[in-house]
Amino acid sequence: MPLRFKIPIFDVKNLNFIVNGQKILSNISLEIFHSEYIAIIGPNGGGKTTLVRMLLGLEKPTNGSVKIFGKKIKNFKDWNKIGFVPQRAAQVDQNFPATALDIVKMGRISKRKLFSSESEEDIQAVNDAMIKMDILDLKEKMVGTLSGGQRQRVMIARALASQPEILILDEPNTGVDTVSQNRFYALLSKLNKEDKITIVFITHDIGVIADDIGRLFTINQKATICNNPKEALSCEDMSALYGISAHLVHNHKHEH
Amino acid sequence: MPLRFKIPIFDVKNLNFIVNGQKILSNISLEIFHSEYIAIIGPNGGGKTTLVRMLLGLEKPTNGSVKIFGKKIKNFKDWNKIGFVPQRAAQVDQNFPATALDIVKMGRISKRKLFSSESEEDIQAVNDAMIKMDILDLKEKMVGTLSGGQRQRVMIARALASQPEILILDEPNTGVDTVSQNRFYALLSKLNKEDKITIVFITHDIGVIADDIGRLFTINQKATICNNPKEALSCEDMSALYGISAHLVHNHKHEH
Amino acid sequence: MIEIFQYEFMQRAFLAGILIAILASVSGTFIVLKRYSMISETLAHSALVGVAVALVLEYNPLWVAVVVSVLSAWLIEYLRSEFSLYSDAILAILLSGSLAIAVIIVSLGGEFNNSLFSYLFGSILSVSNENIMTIFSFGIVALALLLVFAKEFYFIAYDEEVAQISGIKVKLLNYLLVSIVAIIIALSIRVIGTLLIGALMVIPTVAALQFRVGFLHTSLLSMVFAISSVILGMTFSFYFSLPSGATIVLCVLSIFIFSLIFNKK
Amino acid sequence: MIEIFQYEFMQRAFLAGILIAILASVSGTFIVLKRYSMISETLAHSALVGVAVALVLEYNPLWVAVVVSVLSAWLIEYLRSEFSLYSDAILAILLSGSLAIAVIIVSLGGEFNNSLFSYLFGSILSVSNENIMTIFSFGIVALALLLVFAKEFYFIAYDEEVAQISGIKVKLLNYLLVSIVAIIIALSIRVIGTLLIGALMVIPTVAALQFRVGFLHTSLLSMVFAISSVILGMTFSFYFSLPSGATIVLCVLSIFIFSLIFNKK
Amino acid sequence: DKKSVKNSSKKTVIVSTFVLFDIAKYISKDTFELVKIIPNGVDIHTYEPSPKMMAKLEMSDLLIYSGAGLEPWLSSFNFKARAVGIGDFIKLRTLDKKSDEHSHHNHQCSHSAIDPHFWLDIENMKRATDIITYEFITLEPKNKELYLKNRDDYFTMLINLDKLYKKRLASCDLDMIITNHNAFSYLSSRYNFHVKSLLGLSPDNESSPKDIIRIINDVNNFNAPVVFYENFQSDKAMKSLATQTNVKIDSLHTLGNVTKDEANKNVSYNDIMLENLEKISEALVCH
Ligand SMILES: Nc1ncnc2c1ncn2[C@@H]1O[C@H](COP(=O)(O)OP(=O)(O)OP(=O)(O)O)[C@@H](O)[C@H]1O
Ligand SMILES: Nc1ncnc2c1ncn2[C@@H]1O[C@H](COP(=O)(O)OP(=O)(O)OP(=O)(O)O)[C@@H](O)[C@H]1O
Ligand SMILES: [Mg+2]
Ligand SMILES: [Mg+2]
Ligand SMILES: [Zn+2]
Repeated sequence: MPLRFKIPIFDVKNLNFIVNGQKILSNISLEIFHSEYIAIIGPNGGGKTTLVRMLLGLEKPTNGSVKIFGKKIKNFKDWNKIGFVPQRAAQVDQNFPATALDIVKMGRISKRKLFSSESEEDIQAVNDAMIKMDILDLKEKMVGTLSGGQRQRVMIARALASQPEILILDEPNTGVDTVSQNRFYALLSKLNKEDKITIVFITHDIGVIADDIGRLFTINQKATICNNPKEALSCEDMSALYGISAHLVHNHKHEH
Repeated sequence: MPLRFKIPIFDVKNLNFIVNGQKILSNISLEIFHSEYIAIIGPNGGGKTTLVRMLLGLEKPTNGSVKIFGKKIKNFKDWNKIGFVPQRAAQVDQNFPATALDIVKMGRISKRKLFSSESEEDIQAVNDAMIKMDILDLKEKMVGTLSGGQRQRVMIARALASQPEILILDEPNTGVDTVSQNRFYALLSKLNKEDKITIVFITHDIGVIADDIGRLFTINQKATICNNPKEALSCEDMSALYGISAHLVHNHKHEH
Repeated sequence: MIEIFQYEFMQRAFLAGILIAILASVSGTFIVLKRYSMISETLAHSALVGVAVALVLEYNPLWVAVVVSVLSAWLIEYLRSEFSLYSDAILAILLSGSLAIAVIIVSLGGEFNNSLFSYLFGSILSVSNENIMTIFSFGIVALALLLVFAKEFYFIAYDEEVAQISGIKVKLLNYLLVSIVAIIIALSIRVIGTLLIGALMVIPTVAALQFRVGFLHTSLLSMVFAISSVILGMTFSFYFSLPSGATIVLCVLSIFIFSLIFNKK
Repeated sequence: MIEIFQYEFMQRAFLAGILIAILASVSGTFIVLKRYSMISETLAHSALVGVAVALVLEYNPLWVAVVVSVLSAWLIEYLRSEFSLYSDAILAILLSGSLAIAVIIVSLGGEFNNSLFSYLFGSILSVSNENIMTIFSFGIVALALLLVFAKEFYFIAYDEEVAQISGIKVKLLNYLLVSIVAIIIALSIRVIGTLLIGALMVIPTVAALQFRVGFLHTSLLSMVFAISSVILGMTFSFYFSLPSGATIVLCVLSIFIFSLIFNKK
Repeated sequence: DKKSVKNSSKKTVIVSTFVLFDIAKYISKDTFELVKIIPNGVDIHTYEPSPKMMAKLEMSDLLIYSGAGLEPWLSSFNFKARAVGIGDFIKLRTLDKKSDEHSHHNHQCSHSAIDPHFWLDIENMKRATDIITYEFITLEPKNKELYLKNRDDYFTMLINLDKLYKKRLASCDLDMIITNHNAFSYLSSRYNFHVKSLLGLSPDNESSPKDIIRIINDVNNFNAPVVFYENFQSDKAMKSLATQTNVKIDSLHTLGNVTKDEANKNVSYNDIMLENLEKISEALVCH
């Protein structure tokens, strides 16, 4: 087993976050290792987004520490290993002069060396990402005119284009149509299994991906870490999390 | 049967919408009647949002006509009969000085007569709406600091507070956690059945509400109207709609 | 009575200052939220076009300035709502445009006995009873309209489309708001100067926003800030012999800085 | 050679105008997207503080103005990024603040042989060879930096947080951008006036945005618009005896209006 | 002790500009508490008063100001004491278009083109001196003799100045000077020369290419030795013109205000007018 497997990618210790005297996150410790597929669930306002933003240094914890690849965030430099789709990614200013292609290409900017122009590899990566998200036909459309779901797919494609080692997704597929969603789940699973990409995925749609994920974090101010997601999805645990009786896995009506 | 049942609330005839030479909506005709529960589905970019915006006069069709309660849109005055939650409702400027309560109260503004201040009824309606969406504890929180899902619930509460006769919802519950979503679906069904509120609901989550809805419109440039939703949800129709093989109703993994 | 009030001009200055502080801070909340913060700069320069035209045609500069400011405000609102341009960019464009037109009128229309720009500089110390009457009588109407439609303006600032679907006359109210603001500005610049009116519209509101409280409290805070800056500024300027307008601006600026530090998380 | 080029001052005006048109339109794209459209107004007034200080301390006004403008630009960027205030409100606040400080320095420091405000009015017709050399040598550096980091600036304008997570030095580049802009503005106001530099930064970009094309084409269009306005404006002002700066602004304004009408859906 | 009593019993007279101060000081000598509003070294066009100054103004016994739009901060002030706008009592010149004016007859209309620099005409100065003397006598009748005598002395100064101007400018090679703004129409019409100005009267005018070409041609055609800008105004446009045409550049004093240095040296109206005369006679190439 190579050494890198020993150092966690993210190493969170005793993280607390308090705003205006209100505890948002309470004493969270967790580790995320290379090529894991982790799902984060929890009720609205549970603190999922806040936690992920702290992992990425976008928000400062009240106390506790976050390390990336064993380094403190402020010393971490290899940001282009990380692809991130924030929760509010699709909020685009109507006038912003960007085609879908422009946006996906942004995924390559940090890979590019100073003064060098677009390489074959860049073009290839952008194209692949657009094919994966099925948005090749939107290439020349202005993002401001895209539908909500189309835009969300463009944002995911941008993150994929940077060919990250770690992909962090905060409810990336809200508003994406059902068929595309299923295709996206399959894609994530493939990226994780075949390309060994580490995936951290915040979602409310846990039932669908329960088979794919490795570990499940449930965040509701505190964190619970389940190494066996299927087991965790039993009604008892969930009702504790959401406060009422909940059927997460089996909550959809269907015909057989 | 009272007369009002005869006049459709929305009467759309031969609606076309073309932007930059591209057909977005093609020859759509449909009627929506009082106390119907209608779901609109379709792939991303299918034109669902565009159609609803035309129903509300927010976008002008290239040709074709839209009537509300038998009136042309520009002659229609009874806007406070309509509650609307747009797709991008949750895009809030971080600095906007509004608590969740302030936002929900906005639902009452158009009901209020000039010079009159908040009535008992207003307070009651606001409170009810907040209870329904389970956001009473967020009352005093600034919307800018709410989580994505919390904010979405505030937006729905604002529409409910106006006690509309017609509720138009464009993917209102994206990002809302699973438990709250289910509660919301139940609420819609109740509003429709008990209070006879007409509901037009754009969603990708059709499987879950298939039992509740009356009619289903599938929009992908053209409109298909199914009077028996369950039947429409067979794989054949859906694959035509989404272009690939699709399992809409039964697309979730689950245990039994 | 204390020394500062023994002069009639100081009494008038306090009165006019407080009147304008109330008007500016109440309308300012909506102005800031609609990203129209620079509107006073732009309308002041549009007023210059009015002054230039009035001087050429020998009309009363004040009223022509008011008319041109209102027209310019309508144009701003029209461009923003019909073309969904960035509101701050529209303001920048109209500012440049107005100034260019004023300069060209000056160059074509011949001579003016003084700097056109002197129109932009008023002094709160030389406010006349007549000025106060004008501001007061217009101010009451403006304030009444702002308060009656406050909730509507607030809803519109939050989300225009949803407000419209809720049956609010968004277009009408938008034009009403910019008209009120344009008149407040056009009447104020000659009396107290662009500097002061611009500062009193924006800074108290932005300071109040830092406290992250709901709408009502934000409005009240902003009014308190505006009025206290006027009172403090006038007092300082009196005892330290400083220009009054600039001193008031420094006071409201200090309140703003204090709000930032106080609310820094 | 045609008449218009037979005068050296016209040659210099064309040269300086085109140089500044390129600089202003390239930097202007980012400025407009970051909602900093009024930055030239604000920095011009900050420059006044520099001029006032320089006059009191008997330094060279130009360089003190450049330094104060850059400091003010940093303050703007600091307030925007650390306190997430509305950028247009920050500009309004700093404009008022700068002007108030300048007025107070003048009132305390006394003695100027020069109207402070005359600093804000340049004329493209009285550009000296020295001016052109200054603009050129700085302009090359500024343009190089803008072009090398264009993609980064663009990404940042689109989404700062995502850009930061992607490994772009957002903070550094933000400060770099406002510094470049501040220097361009401070150097230009004395030479061509606030009016012209403000108009050339904002209007061509907003006109180009109406065509709703991607980033590259928007930038190119905006540069084309800026350069052609300078050439057209200078020509008109020559043959119709109009003030040059204002005529250039009217030309770029006409291009803007044309873009609006042409792209109206 | 006695002195302070006497001091406080003095009535206060406020004047706005330097020229009025010069007259008032000369006429009243030390019989009034004399205050000049606009501080030395401040551009009169952009001045804003402080409350202390306005307080003095409100408590004063007499205010003398220029009028003609030079004191916008006075425009709507409610005066308690008597306030005299000199501009209301004298014939102000109106200007047509920029460049050459001249021939214009002196009528006072409300047209926008009023030139407020009336003090550059000796006749207007006499009129102003008369008005001020009359006001002083009304205010402090017991000093009537003193005021009349001082007025006569001041008149003598003005008359000498006038003679000197006429003499020095009698035979000159040129009949025009070139300036930035046309602030010198009073002087030029009285002593029969022209003012060619790049811009009109308004300090914020902007030039067109034709304006510049016109001035360049004038400089070249007439071999003008020097071009002027007004003190307190930007010298930038004229500097650029001077380098293009290879002529000297100098400043002409509009007497709107004086700098602190000049005030410390106690320069008077007479001194500055003499200095202006030197510069003008050089520009007109007088013998
Ligand atoms: N103003 C416009 N200019 C150009 N194209 C537009 C415009 N408005 C809508 N479109 C296009 O029309 C199509 C339909 O958009 P619409 O938002 O109605 O889709 P939707 O069905 O709501 O999709 P989603 O499920 O993603 O919300 C999209 O391809 C979009 O790009
Ligand atoms: N800056 C802040 N000030 C005040 N409260 C905050 C702030 N940031 C976050 N919160 C609060 O922290 C809680 C957690 O928010 P967060 O966005 O992390 O939730 P979430 O788990 O991502 O929810 P969702 O599923 O709705 O996205 C919310 O109640 C929110 O109001
Ligand atoms: Mg979240
Ligand atoms: Mg949609
Ligand atoms: Zn003057």
